[in-house]
Amino acid sequence: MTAVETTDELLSIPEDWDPREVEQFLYREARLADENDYDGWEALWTDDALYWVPAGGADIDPINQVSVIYDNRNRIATRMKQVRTGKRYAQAPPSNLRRIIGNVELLGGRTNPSGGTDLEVGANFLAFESRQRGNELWGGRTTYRIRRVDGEIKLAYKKVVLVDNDKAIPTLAFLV
Amino acid sequence: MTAVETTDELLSIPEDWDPREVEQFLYREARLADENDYDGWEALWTDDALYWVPAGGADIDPINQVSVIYDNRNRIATRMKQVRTGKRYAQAPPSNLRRIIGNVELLGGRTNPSGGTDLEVGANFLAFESRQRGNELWGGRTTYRIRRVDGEIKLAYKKVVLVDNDKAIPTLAFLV
Amino acid sequence: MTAVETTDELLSIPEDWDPREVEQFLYREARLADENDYDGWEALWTDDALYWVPAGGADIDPINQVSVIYDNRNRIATRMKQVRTGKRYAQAPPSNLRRIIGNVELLGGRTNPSGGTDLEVGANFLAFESRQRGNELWGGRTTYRIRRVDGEIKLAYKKVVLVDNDKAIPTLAFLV
Amino acid sequence: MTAVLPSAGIDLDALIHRDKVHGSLYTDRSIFARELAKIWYTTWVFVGHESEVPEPNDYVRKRLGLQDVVMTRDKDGEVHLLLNRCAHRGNQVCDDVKGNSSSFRCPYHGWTYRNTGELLGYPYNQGYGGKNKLELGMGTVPRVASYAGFVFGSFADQGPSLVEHLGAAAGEIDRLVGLSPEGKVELSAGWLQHKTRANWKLLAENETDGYHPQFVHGSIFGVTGSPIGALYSDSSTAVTRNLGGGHSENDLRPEFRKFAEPMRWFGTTPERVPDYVAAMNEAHGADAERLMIEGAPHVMIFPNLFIAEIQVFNIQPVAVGECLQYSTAVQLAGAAELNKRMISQSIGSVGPAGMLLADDTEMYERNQRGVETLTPEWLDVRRGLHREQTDEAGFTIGTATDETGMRGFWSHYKSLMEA
Amino acid sequence: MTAVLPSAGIDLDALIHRDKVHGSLYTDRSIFARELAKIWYTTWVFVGHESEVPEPNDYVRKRLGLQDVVMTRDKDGEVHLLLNRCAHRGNQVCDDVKGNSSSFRCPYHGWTYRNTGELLGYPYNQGYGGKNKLELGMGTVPRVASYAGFVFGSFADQGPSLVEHLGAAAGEIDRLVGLSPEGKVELSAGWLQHKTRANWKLLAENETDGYHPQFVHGSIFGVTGSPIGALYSDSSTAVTRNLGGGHSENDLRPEFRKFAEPMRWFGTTPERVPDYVAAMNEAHGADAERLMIEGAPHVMIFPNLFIAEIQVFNIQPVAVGECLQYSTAVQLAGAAELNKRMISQSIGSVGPAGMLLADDTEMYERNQRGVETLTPEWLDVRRGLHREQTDEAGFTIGTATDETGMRGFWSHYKSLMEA
Amino acid sequence: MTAVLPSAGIDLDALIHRDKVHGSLYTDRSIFARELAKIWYTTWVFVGHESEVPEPNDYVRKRLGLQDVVMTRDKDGEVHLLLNRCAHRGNQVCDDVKGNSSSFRCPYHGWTYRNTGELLGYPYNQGYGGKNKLELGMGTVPRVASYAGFVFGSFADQGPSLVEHLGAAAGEIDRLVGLSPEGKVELSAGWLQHKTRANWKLLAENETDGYHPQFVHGSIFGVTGSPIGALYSDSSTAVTRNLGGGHSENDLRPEFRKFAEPMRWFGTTPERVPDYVAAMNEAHGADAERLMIEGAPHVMIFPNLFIAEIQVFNIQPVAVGECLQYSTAVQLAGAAELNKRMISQSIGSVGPAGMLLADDTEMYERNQRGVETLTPEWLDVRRGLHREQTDEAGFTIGTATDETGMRGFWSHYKSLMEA
Ligand code: FES
Ligand code: FES
Ligand code: FES
Ligand SMILES: [Fe+3]
Ligand SMILES: [Fe+3]
Ligand SMILES: [Fe+3]
Repeated sequence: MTAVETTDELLSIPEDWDPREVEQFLYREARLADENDYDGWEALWTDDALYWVPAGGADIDPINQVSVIYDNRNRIATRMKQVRTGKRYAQAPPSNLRRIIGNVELLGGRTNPSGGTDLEVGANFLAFESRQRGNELWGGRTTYRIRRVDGEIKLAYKKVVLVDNDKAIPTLAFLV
Repeated sequence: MTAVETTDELLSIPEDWDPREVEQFLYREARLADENDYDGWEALWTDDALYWVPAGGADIDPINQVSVIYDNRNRIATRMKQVRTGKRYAQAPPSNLRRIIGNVELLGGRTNPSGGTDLEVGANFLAFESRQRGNELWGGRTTYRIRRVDGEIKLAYKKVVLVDNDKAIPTLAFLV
Repeated sequence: MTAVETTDELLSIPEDWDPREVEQFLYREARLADENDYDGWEALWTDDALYWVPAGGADIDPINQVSVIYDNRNRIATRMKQVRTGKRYAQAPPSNLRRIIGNVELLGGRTNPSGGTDLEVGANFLAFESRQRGNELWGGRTTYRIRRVDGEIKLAYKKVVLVDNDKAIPTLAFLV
Repeated sequence: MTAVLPSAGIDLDALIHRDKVHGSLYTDRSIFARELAKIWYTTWVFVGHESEVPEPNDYVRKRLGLQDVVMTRDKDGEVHLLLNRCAHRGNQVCDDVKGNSSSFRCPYHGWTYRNTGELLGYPYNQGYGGKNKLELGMGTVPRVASYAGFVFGSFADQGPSLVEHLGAAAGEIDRLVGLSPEGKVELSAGWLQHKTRANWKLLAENETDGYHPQFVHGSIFGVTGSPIGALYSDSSTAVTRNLGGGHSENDLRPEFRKFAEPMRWFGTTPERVPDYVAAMNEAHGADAERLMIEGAPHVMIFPNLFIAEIQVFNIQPVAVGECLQYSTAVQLAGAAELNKRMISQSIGSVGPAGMLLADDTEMYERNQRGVETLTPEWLDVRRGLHREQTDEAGFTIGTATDETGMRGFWSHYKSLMEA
Repeated sequence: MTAVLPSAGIDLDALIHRDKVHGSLYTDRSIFARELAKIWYTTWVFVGHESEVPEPNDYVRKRLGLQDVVMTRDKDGEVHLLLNRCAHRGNQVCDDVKGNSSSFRCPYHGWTYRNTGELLGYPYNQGYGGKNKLELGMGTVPRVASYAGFVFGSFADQGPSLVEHLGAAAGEIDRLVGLSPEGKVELSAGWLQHKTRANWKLLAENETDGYHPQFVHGSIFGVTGSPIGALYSDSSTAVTRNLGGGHSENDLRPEFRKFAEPMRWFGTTPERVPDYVAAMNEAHGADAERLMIEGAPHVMIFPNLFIAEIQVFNIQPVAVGECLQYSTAVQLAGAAELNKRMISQSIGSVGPAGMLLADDTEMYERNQRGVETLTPEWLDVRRGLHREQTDEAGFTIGTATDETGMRGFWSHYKSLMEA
Repeated sequence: MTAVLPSAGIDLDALIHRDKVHGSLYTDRSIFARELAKIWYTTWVFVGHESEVPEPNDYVRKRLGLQDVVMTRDKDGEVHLLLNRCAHRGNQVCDDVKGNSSSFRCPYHGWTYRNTGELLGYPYNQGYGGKNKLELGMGTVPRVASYAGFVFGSFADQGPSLVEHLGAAAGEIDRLVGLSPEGKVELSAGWLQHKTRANWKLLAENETDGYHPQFVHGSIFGVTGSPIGALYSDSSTAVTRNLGGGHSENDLRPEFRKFAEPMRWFGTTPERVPDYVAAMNEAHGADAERLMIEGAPHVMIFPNLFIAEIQVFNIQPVAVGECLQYSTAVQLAGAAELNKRMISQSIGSVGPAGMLLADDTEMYERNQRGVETLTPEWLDVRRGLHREQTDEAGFTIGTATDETGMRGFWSHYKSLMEA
């Protein structure tokens, strides 16, 4: 992934993407996450999925440095299985939360493993989480890569850079 | 209302609604509320208005359970009359606040009392309120039902589910 | 400026502005500010730029009352020069932050010094800032005036009214 | 684990006078710590209502002082108050706000407890020499008692009984119950939770302060043409009564008796609620009319139960400058015509957005800021002192707007704090 | 309701030396509590300026220590400082930040007060035996005095007069006033409010610290080619003066006298402000040129008034680790050519986004984090101690970069804290 | 500037028993203040690893107790721990999280320090009588020592050496190092930072609590079919060992020896990591197989270093009810086949989103809420007390699920707190 991060250059925005359609997809992804709809959320991902929440900066090397989350499709599945047990105590009871996805920009194209071109989208977010521990505000920058698979929009890549990822953060067990 | 909440099924999205027009209406409603424009805000409502802020969950029975707000058109009018006196101390002086309405999605249609179909819209919000008491961040999920009346968009239903409505919350006297 | 604020009436929305194009410009301006891209951000401004953050209310007289920021193009340049030295300690190290620009509304037209008509746009914002001092949430109302110069959109005016600008606020050294 | 009791440093005689009380009573942390020990963790404190756990094995999370308490009904129907803490290593045992279960399981090491608090089992019991080797149950509130379904808890093993604690205030609860044709009150409508940045005593004092409504609530009285304002005016014949034991009431009956109109207290007429009237006559016979004329009580029961006609409040402290208000609507068994309206009216009046309580709460928070001011150092409670009388039952009474209730509050408060 | 005065446990001799002070002075809550009692609620503290309440019955909300104070001008023109707390039950009386009113009304029970603090009336007065039965006014700051319109308050009934308190610092205010052809300064441009997470003393010490500007403000001096940096260099002939009473100044006149250029202090020339120069000559005759050459003072008046040439700062404490900076632009009566520019320059320099003060404030907050560190335990104030001199007026002086001002601050601080 | 040491008011004999400890140990501020003085600022505390500053003049910001510390490697390769505070007026000297520099410059007045803490220079030195007149360096942690690259600091000038402090726990670090064919461990993968609203001791006790995994981590063990759960069951032959000095371990070797499968401890086989196996055989000869069978240690080194097989944790306190967990992946020199997977596995397991640690942390925070409850007042640590044994080396041992480690923690804790 780092390779992709650092060397691949951003291609021009691929055709056939309606900005509103993209926004609606991001809003749906956010709603599924807010509502802890694990099945619906997991179904959004492609097989070559990458879900990344770096720590200590935006552009660390995820292979040689620790991240908060660095899940491939397999680990996403494991994460979902764990929380579905109802005994993933960091989310049992689950967080109440709502997030706002804002400043959505279509950034360009990225060549994907299957040789196609994914659409790269940037957005900012603020998520307001409520647990017995207290209320917590989360915020940062999200980079998405999306792709059409059999006519459906799928999520191939989601990188969430928390504004304060250089500091200690509380447990982050909801779907960010 | 619970009936509506629980049994009525959501119809397909009615024709003739431009998503941007809907967003602009929600932004205007938010601006009137942010700026304590009581006349302008009250004028948005239909006669069968329902303004609901549930407590202790999203889908309580508002007839047999207490809510934070459960106003029909009459009570909305009373609430506005009270605050206009300038002696509604919980809002005198009024809050300074601004909110962001995000992730707007057209969800479907709802049959309304007059047999027509209202457009149901979902959105998230974050509201930043400043009072002498301190600054307060509010967040949650809003479900709107809107309708065209004599060519104007009107608000028939607004349900605001606060993220932390299962906890004690401070005085909520601004128009949420 | 106060004159403009108070007496000039708002003209109808000038032609040839696509709301999405306007939003994208605001998002870009926000991103350049979030990422401390001083060159990119400074380049957005027109020569008759005005960057205003009032204190103690929204509509004070900036000539006879103190504001948090009241920069003409020259002072914007000075501000950028200072921060580029790397020794503007209030921003060295720089803040980590991301903001959301929401509820974007095209409000109308404003006659500009060169006789043309600028587009006036209103929006709300929430900015989440992280520094060693701690995390800070900023929010308020922004009024923009934009103009096409040689085919490029430029920023002629930006007024940021913080929700709590009637209270003491911490150091505000990032580009708000 | 409350702070060590500050026995020294607090001279209550210097702070509490007959006609004024000192501002530090609302701002001093050591006084708050002492209140926890001497009041909240000693006397009878209102926790909830039996109707919140109607079925065997029902439970609901509650608060008592700073304590996270689970109110349970065991399989035999008895109500218990469990402290929500595992006896092993202190983990929180119960997550859910409410539910139905005969036992609770701690997630940390799987210990299980019966809903009476008794330890049921612990995994890998050989680590303790086998089954039933441990005498470690969940903590419980040692004394639990209820009156007309209102559940109170006391952390004192002994002391006055609940009935002794309630004293004359019990009669006010009886009045409320009397308005149910079935003689039964239910608090089944859930609770609004209102975070209040003020010391709890500012609320307790305000509840029977008949001096403030015309001013604080004038905005809503005016636009609704409510007759309530008049009940708290100079010309009102209503009475403020010190019921003893820190309890007090605004007795509005003199006003309602003047009009002698059944159901006026609820803003309606017998014609509009015929079934209810019939059921009341059925239940109370000759006495029904009086009950329907006199209406519901307005009573503050020390330290934290406030019955405001059709609403019930549960006040709990958080810190010296913060407390919580829980409020709900009264539901009267056998009064279907009244109950939904009581909920609707309560929603309009109380809670964080209530058209009455949001303004009271604004006053509490303004007061809290005020009492942190250097001078004047005192809060005045002399109003009506010179015209206080003793009623036929021997209670001290004042007029509708007098601070008789506050004086009663403070004399009892002082006796507990000095105990 | 401040915490009980910690008389024991603080040995100031051990904490305050001639050449260093202990870090706990900036972090210890009991020391902060003592400062409130012995400094903020005893000595003369700057509150505001008469020009903020120009008309009879004008008022403006202010802060004095932790107190919410209303500065009023009564109908006869006298200025009062009222504590914003109702004498009845402690509610906050005044909401608005500023306004014009001869009286205030408390919302809780409608008591009214004249803008002198005197109780005007209370509703339903029979509850107190009729009208005028109560001696309950709003609290007031017992001593209020002003100098050249700068309003100070002291909570001590007696003690040094304001003029005695100001001592030699009064002359610096006179210098500022002397720059107005009409001999009148106004603070009518509003105040920026800057929340600062640092102990207030770090600010007071920094204000006449001539050692930091070249380093902290190098970024802005460099890009603007400002000559100010040179005033605070090794080669500068400017003087740091301990004015006594905790007051100190950076006296830049030696530098300006060298150049002997009128208005250089303000970065302009007589040609550019002809009307002002004419008015000054008119007003001051032969002395005008000297005044225009020497410019405005840079003086820190203990404990909280800082006049930085064209800006005025009001520092108020919030907690041991937090304080507030209020800043505004000086307005000189009869100096239209200067006033708008003073506002514009102030906006650029001070407040939360100021190109100077935001960086000073960053230093304060970095310092606060630093002083919480275990070692070294001391803050050094020895700079220039070996080269201190006594000027013709008998004041101790150091060079432009010496810590002479801080040493003056600490000796006065110690005397007040030990009193 | 820590609070004055509360010598009185804490009776540790009353709070710490052999079979239970009192809840106030986790909630009382004065106990926390004493812990800072007697433990965090006295004994050896883990700070970081030499591999974080591999090159001369590398530095990295660290935390020791509440202190902001800069770990530097000087030009000669020696490691230092500097307190990040300027000796002049207390400003924060170093901003960056890490970097390479032979010196640091304070922004306030430009003083410069060598990366050993020594004062290099100060501008305008005549203010101090010239160059080299000041003996003011940055504060340093008086004793710094490392073991296998693990850097510890002690604020006590004298006392036990690091090796004495580590005692038998050193052998566990040796085991970890033994898994590197080059005998070298590196902590070069950065640190996750996890804010935890719980007292630090709840973490220290949990680290070798073999009783909780089956319950707290059942969700992940179940879905991944992990064999780890079985290691912490009743039937496990693993041992909980009190290593003395407050250190303890879960010794899983008995289980791995049963299977006698090299690399099973890491969930792989020799075939899959041939280069590593070859290198180990090369390095350790006959002993290699044993090492690869027995795997990595699971040891809690008092007070704040936890080595969990392939992860390392650094625990630091923030307040009585809050602490920080820093966690990273072990990197073994010469084990390329293992290192990336160790990072990947660690990311999955630890940190704020870790599928193991997020659940442990939920327990810590639930516990913290629980220990604030009135009753029961005690946390139980008796588990396995009746079946404790002494192993051949003389250490007290219990079964896999016994609280032997906690008892060791508390006896050492008590000895330090009473010192
Ligand atoms: S803490 Fe509850 S079972 Fe161990
Ligand atoms: S508190 Fe002000 S009138 Fe009662
Ligand atoms: S505080 Fe560091 S140089 Fe002055
Ligand atoms: Fe009221
Ligand atoms: Fe400065
Ligand atoms: Fe664990």
